[in-house]
Amino acid sequence: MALHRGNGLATIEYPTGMNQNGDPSQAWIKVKPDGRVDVFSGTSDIGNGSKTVQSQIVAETIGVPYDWITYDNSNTDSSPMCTGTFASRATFVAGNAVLKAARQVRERILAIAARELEIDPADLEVADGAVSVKGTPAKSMGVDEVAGAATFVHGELLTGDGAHLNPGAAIVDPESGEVDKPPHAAISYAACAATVEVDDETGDVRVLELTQVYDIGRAMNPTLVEGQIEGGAVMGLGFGVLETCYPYYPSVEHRGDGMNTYHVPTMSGLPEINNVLMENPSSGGPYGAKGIGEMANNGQPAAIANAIYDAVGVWISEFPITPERVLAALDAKREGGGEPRREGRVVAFDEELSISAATSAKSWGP
Amino acid sequence: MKVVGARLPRYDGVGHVTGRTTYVDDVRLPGMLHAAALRSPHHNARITHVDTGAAEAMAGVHAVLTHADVPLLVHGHLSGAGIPGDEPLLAKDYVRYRGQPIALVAADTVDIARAACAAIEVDYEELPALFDVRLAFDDDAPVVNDTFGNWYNKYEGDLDVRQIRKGDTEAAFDAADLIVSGVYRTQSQEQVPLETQVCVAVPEPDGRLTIHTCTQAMYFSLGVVCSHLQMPMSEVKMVGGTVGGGFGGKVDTASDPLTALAALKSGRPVKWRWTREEEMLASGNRGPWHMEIIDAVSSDGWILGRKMLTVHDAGAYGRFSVYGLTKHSFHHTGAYSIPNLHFDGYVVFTNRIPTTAMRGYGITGLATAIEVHAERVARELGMDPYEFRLKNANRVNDTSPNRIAYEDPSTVEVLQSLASATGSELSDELRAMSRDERSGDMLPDHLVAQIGSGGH
Amino acid sequence: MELNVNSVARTVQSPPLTSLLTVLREELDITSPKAGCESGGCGACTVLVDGQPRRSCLTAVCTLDGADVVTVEGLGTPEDLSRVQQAFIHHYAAQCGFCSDGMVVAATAYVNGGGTDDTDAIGEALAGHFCRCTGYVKILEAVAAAARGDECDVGSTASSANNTYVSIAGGES
Amino acid sequence: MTSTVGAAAVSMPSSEAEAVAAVTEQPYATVLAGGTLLVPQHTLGHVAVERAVWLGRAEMDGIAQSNGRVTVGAAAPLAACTRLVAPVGPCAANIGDNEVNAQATIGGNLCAPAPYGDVRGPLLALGAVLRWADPDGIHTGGVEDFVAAGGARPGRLLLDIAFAAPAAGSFVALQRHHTQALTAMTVSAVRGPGGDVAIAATGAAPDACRLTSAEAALAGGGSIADAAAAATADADPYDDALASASYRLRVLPVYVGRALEQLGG
Repeated sequence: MALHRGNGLATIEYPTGMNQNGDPSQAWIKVKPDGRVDVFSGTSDIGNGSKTVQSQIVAETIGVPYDWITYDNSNTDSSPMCTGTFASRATFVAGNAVLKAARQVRERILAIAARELEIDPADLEVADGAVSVKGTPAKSMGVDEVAGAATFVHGELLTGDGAHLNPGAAIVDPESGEVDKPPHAAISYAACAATVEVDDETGDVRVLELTQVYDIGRAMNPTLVEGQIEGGAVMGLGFGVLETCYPYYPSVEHRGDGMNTYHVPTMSGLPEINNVLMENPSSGGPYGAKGIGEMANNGQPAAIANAIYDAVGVWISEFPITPERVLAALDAKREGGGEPRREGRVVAFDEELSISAATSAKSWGP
Repeated sequence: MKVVGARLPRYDGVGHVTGRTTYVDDVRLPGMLHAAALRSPHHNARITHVDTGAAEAMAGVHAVLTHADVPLLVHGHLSGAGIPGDEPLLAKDYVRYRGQPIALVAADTVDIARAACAAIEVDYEELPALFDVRLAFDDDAPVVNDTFGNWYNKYEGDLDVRQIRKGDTEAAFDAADLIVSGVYRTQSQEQVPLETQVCVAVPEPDGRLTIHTCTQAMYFSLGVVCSHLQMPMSEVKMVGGTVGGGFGGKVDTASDPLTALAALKSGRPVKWRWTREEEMLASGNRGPWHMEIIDAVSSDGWILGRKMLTVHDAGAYGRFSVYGLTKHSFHHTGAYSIPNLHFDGYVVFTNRIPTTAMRGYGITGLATAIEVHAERVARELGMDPYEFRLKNANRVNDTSPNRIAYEDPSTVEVLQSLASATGSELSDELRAMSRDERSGDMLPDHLVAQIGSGGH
Repeated sequence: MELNVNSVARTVQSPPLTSLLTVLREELDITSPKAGCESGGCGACTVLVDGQPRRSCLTAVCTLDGADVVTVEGLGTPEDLSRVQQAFIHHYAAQCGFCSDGMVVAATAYVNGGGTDDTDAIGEALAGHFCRCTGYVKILEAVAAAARGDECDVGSTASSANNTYVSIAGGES
Repeated sequence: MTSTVGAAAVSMPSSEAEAVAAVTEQPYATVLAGGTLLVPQHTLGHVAVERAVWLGRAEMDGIAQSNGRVTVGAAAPLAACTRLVAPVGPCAANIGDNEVNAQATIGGNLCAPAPYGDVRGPLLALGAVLRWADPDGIHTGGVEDFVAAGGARPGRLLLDIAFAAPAAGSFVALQRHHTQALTAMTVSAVRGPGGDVAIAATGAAPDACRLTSAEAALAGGGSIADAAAAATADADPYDDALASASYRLRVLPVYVGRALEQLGG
């Protein structure tokens, strides 16, 4: 048996927000008489952390402590419309909605405080749950006092609402694919390197290391974005070498019907995962955020495939890269095959997989 | 800034680690019934006869739903985007994939509901099935989709192909020193959320419905439910927002509308939790993609042009596949600037589970194809993989396939950072590259025309 | 039959072959063990039976008469979190939280059994517990921290050693 | 969601004799040992159980060694079997994660067909003798005899498994990295006191099988490579969710070779 090591890389890009846009999010906020803040948003938290990140945006924007925020995304009666948690849109699009609502609340707080302190609101600022006069921090009142005054002295509700809709829905020219406006909220970029070990007798691939660099826009909560990237790395590992719903695709036979016949990645023998998070603030996201949750499993499969080529000199272009595919390719190579067709300046790989090889109904090829 | 950027703990973290977080399956109500589905055993068949009499007569059975119970059987999830609906909530005349629901039973226990499903008589006339997307275009291919045929044919009205045409691809291929083609086939992947699809629907005394949902998109699902049930949004309260993993698979609203109908028909709260086997074998998963890429390349390592054919295996019904393919087309150059493009993409229907969103939707397979292809081209050129990628990487004001100027691309910096993190030596020339708008050596003649007017 | 669940004596009426998972969730309304697969494949239903981690979905309740059963609710409360629970919060080992109930229980058994902070050993010990969100990196760190006996602040979270930050302009940020 | 269909009665014998009586009386009982296979099938409605007998108190989990012979009670947990000699010990260790391994029994695994039943391979190689009871009385035979008799079924109780401690044993498994899915193939090799080598595989054929052609190649003086190559003649490969027939056939010699290398000269 021989184990062969190889390295490979891939670079990727991915849009934030629904393709072609047109996906609104809305939020509203009210302040209790003691200054505590209730946020109502319709954004589901699927583990990505939207409850946390949106609460952070609100606390930061209003200028109150994080633990003053109550975040309610529990139902559609109290929460306004949000298109949902998908397309890496929750932080960017829904985050912008709560940001706008929080700004309104902040303005209302300043307006009430200005009346209480008898000073121009423009000369006031809010931080750490207190409104103070710029340059004269001693002259201040707590946001709790402001909220109390609003409620019991001025007869007002401190509230705000916000909605975000990226400029219109992009219209596509059916001939050229040209769009009339950006079809995304932002774009993020990343690269991934993989180190693998290939058993040349069985085709078994072990991924030893994944190193990844992500343009994250801005880390709203570094720990949470790390969690997205680490989770994505292992899901990409699964896509790369383990998982398929149809092991004999296109056949539908012999599907894995449970956790012990469908190959889900596990904790044992995890590759070493190292990440570099690169801040490159977006122009339109809340505090420069981008959405990177979805792209996080896009780079590993190709990086692994390229590392396998580096290790043993075979290309795998059908996924996942199972031991059988690697071994079949190694066997073909040992028998002198597996090479692309080379003809003049044309190098044609994988022709046996092509649509032209399967049917004459669609002609295609170099 | 103090709060944004801080390493704060999860808002719901304490609940998560102490067993206190309430997920949909943790909701329990007095008198709650349990549902089970009768699913198609066939990949493609005509339903000739359904008799629910024996099931309805069973003790403990409170509602048996078939297509006749659904006020609006077909709702288009993307009808707002002009994409017609094609998938019945419960199969009527045909089943087009194994696992397609035909009936739902609500009963006192899940065991009774399963037994009642087994007691429903269905006769089928089996039909030949289509599984290979490459054969969908053949004249004698079995017909899969009753609305669209074997591939989607309503792009921007009546086109049957999503296409991108940019620059002069023929000229680029004429000028190429090297033409490299490859075929990439990426697989179907199950989202495998630890929480399977689950719903609890509750008829309220005031006539409204409360739906405890695992959806990733409460308002989207509210729209789906209200459409199928033909009810105004005011009549339905979705309760959710706390989801045991989604990864795209819980945008489908797979369990809400039928559970709601069962609650209405029985007048009782109903829970429908899918088994892991149902989740694996009948829930929407990431679809397979068949991608053929041909690149025209110069000997000094520029990608002059790309022709690409994509055939997306959507499964039996459309769901979000058209959206996924359009997104795919918009990004088919990956992180590179390729000025001359010819892209044709098809959403093809096969007799497998309808595919749906999954993390990286439309692009995971694409990125895989593009990057293996890039590596092949670099190797054929005898060029360092970093150099090839850095050279072709998108720069500020380069334009995307659909002519949007890149505002803040960081591919160059990200690659440089990766090289540094992995101890890969880059030449001074490569280290000196930046994302800045192209000029000098980085602006060869073939890239001039694609420069945008946006940027910054 | 009798079960001692989280230090409370409970009488069980369910038929004898009923799984402990079903008994806990449906009869006793203890909902932390999750029905992730009901086939022993995912680990989300793990509880302690007489101190040992057990898949409650694989265990017929009739085999447990008089047994001591502890679910994650019995390990700590929001006001009085166990060391493992604190570590899970501080190291961000729970995202959607659905696997966390079983994961925390299994991690507790590992730590109580004298498990070390060795990542390979933790990975082996918890290999049957699936998490689809975290990629396991932070779970491994949390269990290691608990095994070491680290004090874990639940008001903040830790950066993993494997993550570094740069800004687009270059340099550490 | 409390189960109401098939609310089986479960008896709990306190000796092997009581267990035999309880299983074989009418209506025939289903055996509940660790429960790792039966309980989920019951929960999901995949099996109907009229009556069950739980072995947890029947004192059938002992492991005894005397005069070079090892006897393992059918209800011995796999975790307890991991300290047995190769190939059976390493095979037991390879099954399930820690929790399943602690709960599942060797008898239960042996009774379960592919893709379960990994212990059939080492036990075949060891020439293990099984004892089982059914309404006709107590039977003894090899793994193949037990399987040929229909394997596990209501009214039948596997009692114990006995084998001679080998001079040497080895075990290899086709275990994918990064996942906990079931094992697609195993190969066990045993050198008997007389120097003869027995080899058995799971996953090479729909049921566990001896690789007699490989054994013959060795007995005839062939090399490990000869034996490995010969093994394919004994295979009856099949497709399933874990591996294809062609891959099974292709790597069987590789794993046979590895098992024999591990067995050593």
